[in-house]
Amino acid sequence: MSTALGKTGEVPVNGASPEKERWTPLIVAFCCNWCSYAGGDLAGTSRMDYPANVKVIRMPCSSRINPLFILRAFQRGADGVLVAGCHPGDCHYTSGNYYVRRNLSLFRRLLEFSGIEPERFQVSWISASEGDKFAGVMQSLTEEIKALGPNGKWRDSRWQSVE
Amino acid sequence: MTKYITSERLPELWARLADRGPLYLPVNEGTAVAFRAWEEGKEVNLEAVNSTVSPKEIFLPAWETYLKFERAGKKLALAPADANGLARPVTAFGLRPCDLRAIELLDLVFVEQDPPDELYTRRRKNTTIVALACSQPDPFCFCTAFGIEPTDAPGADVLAWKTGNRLFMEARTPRGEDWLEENSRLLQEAEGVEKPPPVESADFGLALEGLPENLKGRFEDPIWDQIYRSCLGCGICTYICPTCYCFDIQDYGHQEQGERFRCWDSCQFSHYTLTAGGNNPRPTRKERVRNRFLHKLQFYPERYEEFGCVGCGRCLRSCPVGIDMVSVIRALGGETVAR
Amino acid sequence: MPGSFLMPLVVTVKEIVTETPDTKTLRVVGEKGLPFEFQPGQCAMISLPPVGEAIFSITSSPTDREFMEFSIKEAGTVTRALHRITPGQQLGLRGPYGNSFPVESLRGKDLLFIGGGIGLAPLRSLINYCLEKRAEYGQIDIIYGARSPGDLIRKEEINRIWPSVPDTRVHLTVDAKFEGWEGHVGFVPSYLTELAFPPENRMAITCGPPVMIKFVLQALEELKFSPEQVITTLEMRMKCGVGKCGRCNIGSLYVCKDGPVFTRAQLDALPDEY
Amino acid sequence: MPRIGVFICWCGTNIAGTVEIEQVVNAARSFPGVVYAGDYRYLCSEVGQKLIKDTIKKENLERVVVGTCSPRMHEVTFRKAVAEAGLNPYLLEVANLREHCSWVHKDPAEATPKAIALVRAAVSKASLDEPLTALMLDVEKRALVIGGGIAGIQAALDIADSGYTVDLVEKEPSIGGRMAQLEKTFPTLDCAACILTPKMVEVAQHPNINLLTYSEVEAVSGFVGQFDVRIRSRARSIDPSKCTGCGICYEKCPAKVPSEFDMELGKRKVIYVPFPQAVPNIPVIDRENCLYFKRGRCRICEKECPAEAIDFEQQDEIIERRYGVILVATGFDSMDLTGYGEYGYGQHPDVLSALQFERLFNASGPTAGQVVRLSNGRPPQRVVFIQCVGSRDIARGQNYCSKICCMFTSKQAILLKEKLPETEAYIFYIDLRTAGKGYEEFQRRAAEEYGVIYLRGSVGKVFPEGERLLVRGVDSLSGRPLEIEADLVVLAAASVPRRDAPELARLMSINSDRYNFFDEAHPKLRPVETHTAGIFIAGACQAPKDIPEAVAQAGAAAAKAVTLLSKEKLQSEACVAKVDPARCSGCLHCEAVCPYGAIAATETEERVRGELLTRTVAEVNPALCQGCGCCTMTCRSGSVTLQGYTDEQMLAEVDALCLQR
Amino acid sequence: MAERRINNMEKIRTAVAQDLLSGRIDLLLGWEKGLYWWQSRPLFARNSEDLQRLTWDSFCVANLSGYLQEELKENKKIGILLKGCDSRALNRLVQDQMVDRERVVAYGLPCPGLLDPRLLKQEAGLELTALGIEEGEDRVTLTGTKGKSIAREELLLEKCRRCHHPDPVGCDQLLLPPVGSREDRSRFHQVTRLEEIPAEERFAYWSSQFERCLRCYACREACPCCSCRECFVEQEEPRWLGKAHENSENFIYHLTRAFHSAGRCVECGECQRVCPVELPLMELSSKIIKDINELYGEYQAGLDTEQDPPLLTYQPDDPAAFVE
Repeated sequence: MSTALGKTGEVPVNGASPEKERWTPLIVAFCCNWCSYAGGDLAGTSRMDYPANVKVIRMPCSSRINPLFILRAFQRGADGVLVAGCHPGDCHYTSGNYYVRRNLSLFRRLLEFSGIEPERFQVSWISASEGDKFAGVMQSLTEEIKALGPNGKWRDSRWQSVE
Repeated sequence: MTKYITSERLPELWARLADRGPLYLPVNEGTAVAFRAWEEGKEVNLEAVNSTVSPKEIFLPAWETYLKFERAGKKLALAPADANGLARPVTAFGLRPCDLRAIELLDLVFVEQDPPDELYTRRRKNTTIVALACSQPDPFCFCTAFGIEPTDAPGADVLAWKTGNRLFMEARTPRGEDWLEENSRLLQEAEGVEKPPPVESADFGLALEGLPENLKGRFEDPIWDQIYRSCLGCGICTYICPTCYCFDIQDYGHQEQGERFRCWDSCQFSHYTLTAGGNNPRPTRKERVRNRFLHKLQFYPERYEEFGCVGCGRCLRSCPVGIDMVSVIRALGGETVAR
Repeated sequence: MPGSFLMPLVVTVKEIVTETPDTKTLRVVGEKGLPFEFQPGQCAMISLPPVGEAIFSITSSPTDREFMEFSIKEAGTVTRALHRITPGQQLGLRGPYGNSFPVESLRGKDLLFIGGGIGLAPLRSLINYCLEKRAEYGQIDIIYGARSPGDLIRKEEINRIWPSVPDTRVHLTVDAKFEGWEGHVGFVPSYLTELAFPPENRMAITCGPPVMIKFVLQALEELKFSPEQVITTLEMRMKCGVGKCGRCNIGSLYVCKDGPVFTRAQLDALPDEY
Repeated sequence: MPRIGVFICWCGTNIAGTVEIEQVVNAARSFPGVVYAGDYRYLCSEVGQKLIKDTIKKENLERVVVGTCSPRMHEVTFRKAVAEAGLNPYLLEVANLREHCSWVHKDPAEATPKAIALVRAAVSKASLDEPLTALMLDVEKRALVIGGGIAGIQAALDIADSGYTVDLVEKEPSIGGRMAQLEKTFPTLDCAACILTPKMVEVAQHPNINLLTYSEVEAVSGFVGQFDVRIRSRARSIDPSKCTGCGICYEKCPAKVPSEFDMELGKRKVIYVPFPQAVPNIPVIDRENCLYFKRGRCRICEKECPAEAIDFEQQDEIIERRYGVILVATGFDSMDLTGYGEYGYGQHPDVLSALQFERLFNASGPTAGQVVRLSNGRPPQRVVFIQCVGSRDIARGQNYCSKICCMFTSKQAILLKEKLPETEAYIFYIDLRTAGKGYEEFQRRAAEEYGVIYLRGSVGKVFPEGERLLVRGVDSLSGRPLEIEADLVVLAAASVPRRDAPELARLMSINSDRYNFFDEAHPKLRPVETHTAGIFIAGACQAPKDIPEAVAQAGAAAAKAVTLLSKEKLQSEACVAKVDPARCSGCLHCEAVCPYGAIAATETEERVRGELLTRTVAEVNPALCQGCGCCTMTCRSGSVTLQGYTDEQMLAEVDALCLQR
Repeated sequence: MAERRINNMEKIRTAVAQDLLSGRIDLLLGWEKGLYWWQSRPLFARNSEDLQRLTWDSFCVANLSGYLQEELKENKKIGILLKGCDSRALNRLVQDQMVDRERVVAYGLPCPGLLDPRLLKQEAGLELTALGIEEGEDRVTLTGTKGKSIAREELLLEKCRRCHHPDPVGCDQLLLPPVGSREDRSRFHQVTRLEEIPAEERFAYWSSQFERCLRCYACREACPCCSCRECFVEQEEPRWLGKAHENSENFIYHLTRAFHSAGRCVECGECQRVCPVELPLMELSSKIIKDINELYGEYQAGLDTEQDPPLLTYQPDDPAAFVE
């Protein structure tokens, strides 16, 4: 436990270690049902390959996102978070992703301002026909975050994962 | 036996004490001052009269985990959490006499009142307190109104005071003696009889005699309608206050595992008394402000025969809208005409 | 053990009885039968991590050795979670907390219980205790009401078991007319006034929603019950259960420690803030 | 915890080939709340579904989680299955173990833990599922068609023929629209009036069609099945029950104004029918220009009318009616060319828009069918047609191709040649777009049979030179500058949305594109639906199109409308947003972003210090909400949440996914 | 100067007294002196006696607009004294439909910038009580035991140093002559500085700040944009945030609080002013304002109530701060 008086519950910090080679990042991807989740389905139907450490949460629209969902993921040990939606103009609900673009642009900059590496939180527009883009984004996201190492900054010192 | 150390050598003392176990002392944080575990680079401030936040968190941390749980299917397993920071002896250095008195008041709740609170008691027993006599009151100080002597701290293990370049120290308890002995390598014997220099009293002209009794029939006094108005409903007063001790209990974790902790809570928060059924005996800021002041001035005296305020002046300084103990006591009529 | 008074026992829910659409009774057992000893009127803190803890009055009588019962109305987070569990679920339990009904000073007296809704829960502990030791107490009258017939809890006891005990009467009422309800219709306080029990050698013990208690106390005063003859039990938000965490104070008293059972005389001396 | 059952599907080897099913089932058994976990080879099969249904009953399951293919594939199937077992269909969650797991991760050592994590997340979410019910909405068996052009007419007839009542609202005094203004139609050169007029008459006589001309929609509220519409039927100043359509009134009327129908080339009377074949054949008095209404004197028509049908006191009529569906077919305008000063439009009487030129051919048009120069009344020797005026003009106009201009220009050139065989016709074009049945052949005929000269190039300037017009341009094939003397210049003005289209879009909460053409719900798959359920579009209000396309679209929209009208009840979206009024502070930011106008302010009561106060909070209309959740993003306090995807559920999913690394 | 202040005070008092005593308003929200000369606190004036305590000086810092919501439950019409920043807060509250503007009479007080008692104390130490100040146009002179003259700008509260709009906007009445806009001041100086340091250092900086947070929520309670009935912090269902002062929880609290003020923050700086442990909270909201301006065009909340808040509108070709 930690108070301002003394810190305990040290969190893993960035840096090289023998563990790091085997380490795979945990990535949570919030995908809209109509485009990006469907893009993920297409990646599957096309038997594309991307890292298994990406786990998708389905939402009706990218505008269902709440910055607190993203913060929660980081707090609970996610090393990267992705929000994916329809391309601007193609939103199934006409305008949701336009608002998301503003909202998450500001939020992403605020996160960066707080000291988190911007690569850890990304937003991408992936259409239902872009199975390749879906797989590509997951691949590159994993690689970028792998290069950064585990996210220790935001992790709640009490959170324990299971194998 | 009075000992002393010169100011230049204090860093050596800090290093030695910190080596022995956590050492909490007042350090600068911007223009605020807080009790922190000493480490190299912290700017110790022994001049500041009354740290911005009180040192109560040495004994009552802002939050502490006390149990861990695991669930599988319908099974539940509970285990006490490792008590943290209690493995090594703790030194609390530089607490002012009012803060010491506040800790004695907390003792009444957490140690004296049955059942004793193990978490608090263990921290208390594990800590050597070196009090620091005041040499000049802050504009907000009014400890003498509560009969506190700014140059003495009966509850401390060691009393320290500054005279010129020297920080004198005198043991008040056997533990204090041991502590001085342990650190004697760094300390020098005082030549003659040394005493803290006297300090002018600070009481804002408050007359508190009979106030608890006077307040008894005044729960519905219309003055409360005026006192609370500007209250923002924040928890500043309660969190910086050395005698406020309310806490909450909450769980952290997931369906499958996690822990339970207790943390500070404030009677100024609307959810503090809100029941699950939606009933709130103190629904507005008015009831909450009244409860806080009456707790210090009437309820605490009724239950423990002591005022629940020590006149440290923190609320006078930090309340952003000027609702403070002195103004409230004055509004309640507790002011002498003489001054 | 650090924080031992905050450390719950692990108990197992043996059985769950659905009382009303929003009230269930949990029957819990410890490792060896009853989790701990207690007195009628006392409370205990139940927890289901990671949802948290909440305090409940113990509904069963200490004379009942098989299990401890809690009648729980769904209201907040914890109760919602407790309503979702199934038998066999293990829970955290700590207690007992607070004072209890003055069973000694009630002895030999006629007892008038006045309950509303889920407020029967704490009374039931005492009722069953007294019925268990039937000879020690005088006439027992139980006035119990709820919004609707469906909201009356412990139907088996109020309808069948209690009325069959000698010198024991149950007076049921519901707030409004309902089809199939042939009993009394009206609010509890007015039914109390109607029934007009004489105060001589009688103690009144009441529990229910705050607004009901308010009017019951009034009605009892009109019936010339003295403040010492009226006992009520209060509900406040509580966390520690031992008078330390602060939130359940009324004036200088803590409901969790000095209560929850108070006489009217005690309450009159306290600020009106409950 | 509710009693949760978990079913893992092998999908043959599709899932089982990569994911260790047994491990997943065992892990699922240990999750809080799970009382049953099993697997089956093909869960979506009859037998698989029966397993689920039987287990729900046997184990008394309260929630079901299936680990199968994508929920986009079979969520509906499994929802139906659980519903058949007596559970609310929304108490089901799907973990996507195929598309998102076994098909994209080849190594079982990776795929299996991921499958476990996905199932864990689904279980966490399922434990917080609440039963949801879609609203069953009544359907008012009545359709509203807005716009009485060929698309609106066709749609109204189709719907009416299916047995439903249709109100057809037309802003002008007569239906007919743009097609009524045309002389002939390409590529068949049918007489427009000959094919249109019978349909107009059919509308007027159809027992299921209620024709509201000279009327406009003023307000629309409600939702699919129950649109409440306010229509203003403007006062004609004529009692239709008395008028015989004899026409004496407009013969005698002394006041004349430019005729809208003739594109302001000719004049009409102030009491008038727009054109001889008008339906209904009942005149209106244009009150803005009527001498009596302006100056208080005249009333000649009243004196002359043998039927005593003139009624100067007549008031606008407000019609408030409920409709199950609305079909919008408001058509297009010819672009206002005043911005094209270099072509001399509006400055020289011999520079005409194509629609104006069309009117010259018409026997009842401004020149009684004589194709003449308006400057001197003589037939032109040479006519230059300029295409893409406004269209495909990124700098000034509309970026799009107006689609019909290539064809109608060829048609007008042919009509010209037929009328005045000696007259030369030049057509400046950028590209010739003749996709359509018989279109290419038609254009070739113009060039080859009629000798119309097609010049690929653009015109920079048109200016008077003596009595004639000098057209200065560039032949883009040769790159040579060109100068052609012409007697008439015809500009193929872009087709643009009606000027009041944005207002109408706002009234009905339908979307428009950047040019204010109404947007279809999906450009490929839902071409006649809008984003607002129950509102359909047809014809040129959606994009420029020719008559056969407009008619086809109208038929399609009518079919969609009829499908809807034929339903006893409509099921609304079940996963809709919901406001907690106790939490809502009423800032209404959610209202501002809702794409469906499904959120509105309402009043709620609360007791403050014993006093009952009312305050404003937001409220979701579940019939309008489509469940996107955009509102939830704007709500800081989480007062509005999306059922089926509640904040608690989203957080639970995050927690569960993160629990396992 | 002193004389002018007294004149000002009389002007203000006369103006509001007329309205209060005539019953045009039921309550006046203003300030009165606190315990010491460097403390002024909110005043809820209902009669002429109360009005005698009304004060307007360099310490009238509390933004009174936050009281309107509650007080309007008890009063029909309320008069309120507003500095530049306070007036924007009122406008913002009106725009969010939290306050019925018809029931408020807003008296504008053009504000020369207020003095920071913490800085005065740094100058004077424990002797503060023995001191007084004399305020000149641009300088402040400490009187009493010290006789030091300091540039006023140096003694201003942080929020006042970056204030662009000292003159109230949208008030019913300006009680004093305007002081003129101060757009020459730098609002984003600190934000830019923080943006420029490496991410690791920035994180360390914010960690060292947030770990001191007491979670007293004064920043939230004092914020005129924080108008939720139940903040996400308190909610149990769902529990967005725990009560432990764990560093990640503190981060989430502060970032979310700031983000919830996106497009709403009127830069009154009360969050930072009331913070008992002096967290640099304005930098968070300033950062968001700076980004809004950069990405979606200049927007200053509470200036123009007709302008769409930036998060409630969009342009199809908006830029994004991520690789689309």
